[in-house]
Amino acid sequence: MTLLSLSHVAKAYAGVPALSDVNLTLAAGEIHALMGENGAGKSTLIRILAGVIQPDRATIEMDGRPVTFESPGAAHRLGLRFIHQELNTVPALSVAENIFVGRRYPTRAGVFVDWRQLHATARAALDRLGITHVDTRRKMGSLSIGDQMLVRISSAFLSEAGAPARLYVMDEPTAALTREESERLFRVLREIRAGGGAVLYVSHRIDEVMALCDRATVLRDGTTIDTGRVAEITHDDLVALMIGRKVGEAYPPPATRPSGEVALVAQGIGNGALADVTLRVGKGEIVGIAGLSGSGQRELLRTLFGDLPLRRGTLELDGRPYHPKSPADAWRAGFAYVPRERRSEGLVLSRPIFENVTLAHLASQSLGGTFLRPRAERAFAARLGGDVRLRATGPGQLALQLSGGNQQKVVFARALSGNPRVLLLDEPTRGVDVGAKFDIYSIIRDMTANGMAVILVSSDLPELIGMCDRIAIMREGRMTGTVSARGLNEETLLNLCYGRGAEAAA
Amino acid sequence: MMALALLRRYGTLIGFVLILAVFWISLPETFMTARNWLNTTQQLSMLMVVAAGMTIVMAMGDFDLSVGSAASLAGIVAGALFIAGYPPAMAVGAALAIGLAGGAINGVLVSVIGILPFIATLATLTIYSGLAFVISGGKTISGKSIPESFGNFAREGLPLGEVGGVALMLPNLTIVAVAVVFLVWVLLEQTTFGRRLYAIGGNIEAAYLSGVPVRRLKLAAFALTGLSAAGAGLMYASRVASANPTQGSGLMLNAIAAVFLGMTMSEQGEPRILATVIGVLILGVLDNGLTQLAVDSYIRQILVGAIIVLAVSAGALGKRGRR
Amino acid sequence: MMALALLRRYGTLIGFVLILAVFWISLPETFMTARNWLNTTQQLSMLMVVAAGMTIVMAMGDFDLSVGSAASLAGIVAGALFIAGYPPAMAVGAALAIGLAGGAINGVLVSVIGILPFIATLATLTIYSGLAFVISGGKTISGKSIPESFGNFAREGLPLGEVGGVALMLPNLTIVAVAVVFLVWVLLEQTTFGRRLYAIGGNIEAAYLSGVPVRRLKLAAFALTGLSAAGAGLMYASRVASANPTQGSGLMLNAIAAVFLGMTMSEQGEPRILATVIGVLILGVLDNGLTQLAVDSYIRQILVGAIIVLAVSAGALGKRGRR
Amino acid sequence: QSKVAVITPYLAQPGTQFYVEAFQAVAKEKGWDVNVIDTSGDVAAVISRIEDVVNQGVDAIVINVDPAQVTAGLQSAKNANIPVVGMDAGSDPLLATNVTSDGVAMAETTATYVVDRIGAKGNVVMFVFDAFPPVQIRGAKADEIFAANADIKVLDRITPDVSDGGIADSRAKMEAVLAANPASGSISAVWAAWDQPALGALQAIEAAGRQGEGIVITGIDANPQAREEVAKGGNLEATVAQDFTGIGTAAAEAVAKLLAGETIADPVIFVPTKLVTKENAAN
Ligand SMILES: Nc1ncnc2c1ncn2[C@@H]1O[C@H](COP(=O)(O)OP(=O)(O)OP(=O)(O)O)[C@@H](O)[C@H]1O
Ligand SMILES: Nc1ncnc2c1ncn2[C@@H]1O[C@H](COP(=O)(O)OP(=O)(O)OP(=O)(O)O)[C@@H](O)[C@H]1O
Ligand SMILES: [Mg+2]
Ligand SMILES: [Mg+2]
Repeated sequence: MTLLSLSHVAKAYAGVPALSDVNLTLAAGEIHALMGENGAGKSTLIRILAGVIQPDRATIEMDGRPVTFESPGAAHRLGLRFIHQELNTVPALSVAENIFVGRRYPTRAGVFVDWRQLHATARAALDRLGITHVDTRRKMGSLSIGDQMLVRISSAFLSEAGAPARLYVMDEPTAALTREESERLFRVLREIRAGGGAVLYVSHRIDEVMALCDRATVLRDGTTIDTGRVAEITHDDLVALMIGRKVGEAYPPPATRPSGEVALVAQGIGNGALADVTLRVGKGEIVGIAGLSGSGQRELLRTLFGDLPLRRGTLELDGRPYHPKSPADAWRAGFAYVPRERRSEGLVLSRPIFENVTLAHLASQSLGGTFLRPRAERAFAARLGGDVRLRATGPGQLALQLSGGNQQKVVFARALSGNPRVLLLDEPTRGVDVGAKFDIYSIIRDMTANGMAVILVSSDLPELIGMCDRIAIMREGRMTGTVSARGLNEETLLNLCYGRGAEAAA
Repeated sequence: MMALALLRRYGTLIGFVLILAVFWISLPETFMTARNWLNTTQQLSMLMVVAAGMTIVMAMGDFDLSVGSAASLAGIVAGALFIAGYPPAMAVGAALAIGLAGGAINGVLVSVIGILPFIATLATLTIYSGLAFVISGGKTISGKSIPESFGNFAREGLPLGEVGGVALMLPNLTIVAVAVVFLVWVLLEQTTFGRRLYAIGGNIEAAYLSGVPVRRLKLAAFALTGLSAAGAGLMYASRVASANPTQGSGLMLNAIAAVFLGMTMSEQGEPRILATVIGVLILGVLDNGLTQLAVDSYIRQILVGAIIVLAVSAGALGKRGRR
Repeated sequence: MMALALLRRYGTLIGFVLILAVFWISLPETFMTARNWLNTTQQLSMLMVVAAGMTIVMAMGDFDLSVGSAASLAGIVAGALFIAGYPPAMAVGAALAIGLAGGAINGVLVSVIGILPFIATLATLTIYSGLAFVISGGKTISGKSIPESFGNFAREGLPLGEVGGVALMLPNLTIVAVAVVFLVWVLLEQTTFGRRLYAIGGNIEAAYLSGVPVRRLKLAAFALTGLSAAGAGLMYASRVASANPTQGSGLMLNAIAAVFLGMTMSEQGEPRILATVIGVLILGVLDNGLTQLAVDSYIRQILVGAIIVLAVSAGALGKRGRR
Repeated sequence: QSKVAVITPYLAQPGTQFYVEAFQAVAKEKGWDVNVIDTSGDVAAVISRIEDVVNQGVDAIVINVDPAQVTAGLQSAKNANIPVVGMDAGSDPLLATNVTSDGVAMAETTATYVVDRIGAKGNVVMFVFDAFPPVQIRGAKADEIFAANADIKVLDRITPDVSDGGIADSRAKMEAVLAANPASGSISAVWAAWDQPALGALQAIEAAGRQGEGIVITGIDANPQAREEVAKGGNLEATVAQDFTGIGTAAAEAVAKLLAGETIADPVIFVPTKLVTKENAAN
């Protein structure tokens, strides 16, 4: 039974089409994947459904009747629930209130907020996703990004009288989740399917889509290419359909072996978040950091990068003491950093691509270190953008006009802008499509061949295993062990993260 | 670590308590007396009402520069209606309605038309002030034009009995200010409306995407701020038993300052009504104490600024953290 | 679509041109004359210099309420040194140094200590104003105390020849203002310093993580704003051939207003120096034109507010878009 | 030692400073402890400060503000039996007395001067400030006098922005008026209700190179800057010297009487004023 049908949806931004002709039908009781490379138009389509933007042209029917979504409130009333691609939270409010943003708070006497009821309902929503470790009274801003994403997701499952949910639309909900967290989400989504609800699901993780979804629709350049049953297509064919070419291996093989020369040594470093962490990374080596979320991976990178203070221990770079006081020092010393949250930590969204790319090494792009040379900057940014398969109208396009994956590539391009000696990566390929991911991996490989050291924090276990030479495991701010990535399987790595069988590996 | 966290959270509050302590010690006879405090609260009641209203729009991350003019305009409108012979209740009602309407106009400019709050309310500041001048002909409305009952309101209060031979009373203006603070507290902290304002202030994008009717709420919030400004204007007019087209002009900057002072006390730096109350008290107590200490007016200015810097520095240093 | 985009981008500018057109038509003889414009630019030169400095801090998303007091203080410091018999150049240098130092203090409070710009600069507003009062004893410094050469500076200019029998000159103050605007333009638009300020204004966290030395830049930006305020204060003192501890106080709100007016003209709503110039001109031309039309002072206030609302509404309506 | 509080919203005004200084000079002789309090233009704050000093138990209070607007404060002083003297304030039953110059007379003097100088014929620009009662009555008197002369036309009645002291904005306004009336002789006189706008107008006229047209400017207050200009013999021809020192002294003497337990019969004590022209400006 068709729940929602979209035909001939078109939307252009300042004359440049983002969507040209999208056709899609969703049936009740199905999980439907929406696939396509970065900038294909997935999020744009979702924003139209959510009433955030209006299409230039579209025929939308729900239950066979024409409908329009003129505002987020209207879409909500029609039974649509959204998880947008970017993290949209209110850091100053509690977890419970974040779950209720935009919803009616439970009240007493019709006026006063019934806080007890509010927290109980929020608690139930979190429990449904198995998020038992988050207190509903905590401030949203104090949660790790993964937890914030989980809270946002749980808000979509809030049951409400008056506007029963019929369709859940999720734009890359698992990009910031661990595998376990993703699994719990999938369980809920399957329950919804069983109950006759529908899900429109966007992800760049092909395996996930293959395992979860019933049908898939593939967009390319804002146009529907094909729709079909997932069971009837192979992984590789789906990829080919999306990006228009075949990608054989997911991870390019290492070109050379690390030389054995040491690049970075952390000896017993510690501060509020880290306790006695020792780590050495060789030139040309890629060291992964694994662990449960909130184990201090992010803090480790931030400490190496001069943002968090180094209270104990020593750092050495290429055999010389290294003591950064700020990220500015770190960049100067040859470090580069891809932070986890591209929008809040990575990009100046209101500025053009080239300004974002050159920001970290602006002086070297300028005349005498002072006077700007915008033309040279544009050329430079365009070249780096090409390397990471950035899809934009040009280096002058504003960062906020880019699709999520392309924004991520801008952040990555900046990290490459000064030929770094040490590259710190925190979930660097979050939201990046399979084709571009391969290209980014290839660039990392090339640069390690020239002696660059890499520390990679990722919740994507295959990525860790596929790219790293060694993987260090962190728990509660400590290093609990290091394993060689060669021949490691996901199960073993996961067990190590949980502290099971750590002895076996050590 | 614990100490630092406490300092961070309560820095400004500790500053406030220190200020109180210094005055108490320097003025052992007069400062910490019921009489002085009743007086001070009465003096601050107008500012308190405007600051409470300002907290509403600032919770959304906006602000309103026109409150001072709106206060003056409300006083002048009431005065003009007194002169025209309308009964006090009606004149007061009309003045409040004008405030509400003026606030709603700000709301329309900001939320429907989409003008930046700074420009929109600066423009209406000028307009409302001009209107007050036009209506009053630029003159002060005072004397017999002002009904007894109106002028008396600010002079009367709830008798509290005698202390040391002097009759104490809880001034009506203080009562009004407390009532307004309570209402704003309920509104901001205990209703969906208020919580949505905070959501808008915290992340307008997230609020909008979640279906919060941003435009409507902004309009309502600005209207309430205008209403409170008009209320303060009437209180002011009653206190000085006259209406003057510029009399509210000092309120705006102080009200915003009080809210900002309060913001240094909340963990995420959002405006909270009770913190605003402390902000108002800091500003008022400094004035009261330094006057009683007979500090030279100019030196007092310097001291007020310096003390505010010191009071908030502790909290700020604690908070600085990373950057 | 195209028309809307144009309106969005150039709404305020179109508003400005309309204002000019109306005045030109209503005052065919006097408004669009070289003489009137030279005059107007001279009148606006102080505001222009302060607004240019304000644009620097506002590019980082901060603002500075103390510019008016800093301007007054600079004038008073120069005046006091004149009285003490120092040569004009030295007095002027000292006054500028005071402005730079005052700005740097704001910078320290905001960036090193971490106080919100609103509170920090409101506190220093009070302090600098208090200092100006203390140094001057609250009096206006004028007459013989002010060296001829200092007072003459504002009266002189570059001769431009005669038009219709009247000698025209490009006033020195206008030349200074243009020079300051040019320097700020180079700084903000053509140097890494300016680029980084805009990055801070766009996303301070991202800028910091990208290696922008946020603290140092904030300090420098505030110092420059203080310097420009002192410059404006000296221009003001030269123009009125006297120094008064309150004479700069009208500059602050107008300077911020000019920058905000300018912000309605840039696509992402960021402050741009050339847009600030238009903002200053809008404010000044309204005053000039309405006075020439002999509009009643009070009505003029109302009109100024209303015209500003209209001028920015077009742009705002176009921009409204999503919310 | 008697404690006396002097409370004013207008301490930054040059006139106010003179009488406060004269007052303090007398106070020093008498050994009073004087607390001068400025509320920077805020009238309700004057009430607050009166309440504060009443609470603190001063022996006498001097105010420099429209008493009708601070009745609440005056009442609290009365309840505490503390006498209040007005210093250029206004008359009020709650004041022991008010020491002032006769504002109406001053306006009459300068407006009449203008009428005489221009032969009761021509266009006059007025600078007024009606929000402050003592200045408002000056404007009203001048209005009356100009209206009585059929051939005098009031070209513009300007209220300048006084937050900057009044000179610069008045100058800008005058420049606009000059631009709008470019013909020589189209403006005969500028009457200002106090000196700052007169100075601003003078600067505008000089800057426009129109000082030769014989535009007559008058001010009121005779502040030093205005005196100098009058002495130079330029367009600013006359101002009226209020005897600020005399006001301050007389107010102090009134306070002394009250402190001595005497009563003062006159609700207003006028201190004489003097027209200042080129002839007598030097002294
Ligand atoms: N506000 C905007 N202005 C101009 N162009 C825009 C804007 N928003 C999106 N676009 C363009 O629309 C196209 C589609 O973007 P969209 O975000 O829908 O891609 P996506 O399929 O979600 O990609 P990703 O997988 O990277 O999230 C992109 O080319 C993008 O640059
Ligand atoms: N500002 C803060 N205030 C309080 N707690 C915080 C703050 N920042 C982080 N935390 C807590 O510290 C822990 C570590 O957070 P962090 O962001 O490093 O997680 P993570 O290791 O990166 O994991 P994830 O993959 O979930 O993001 C989390 O429990 C988080 O809630
Ligand atoms: Mg997307
Ligand atoms: Mg982490």
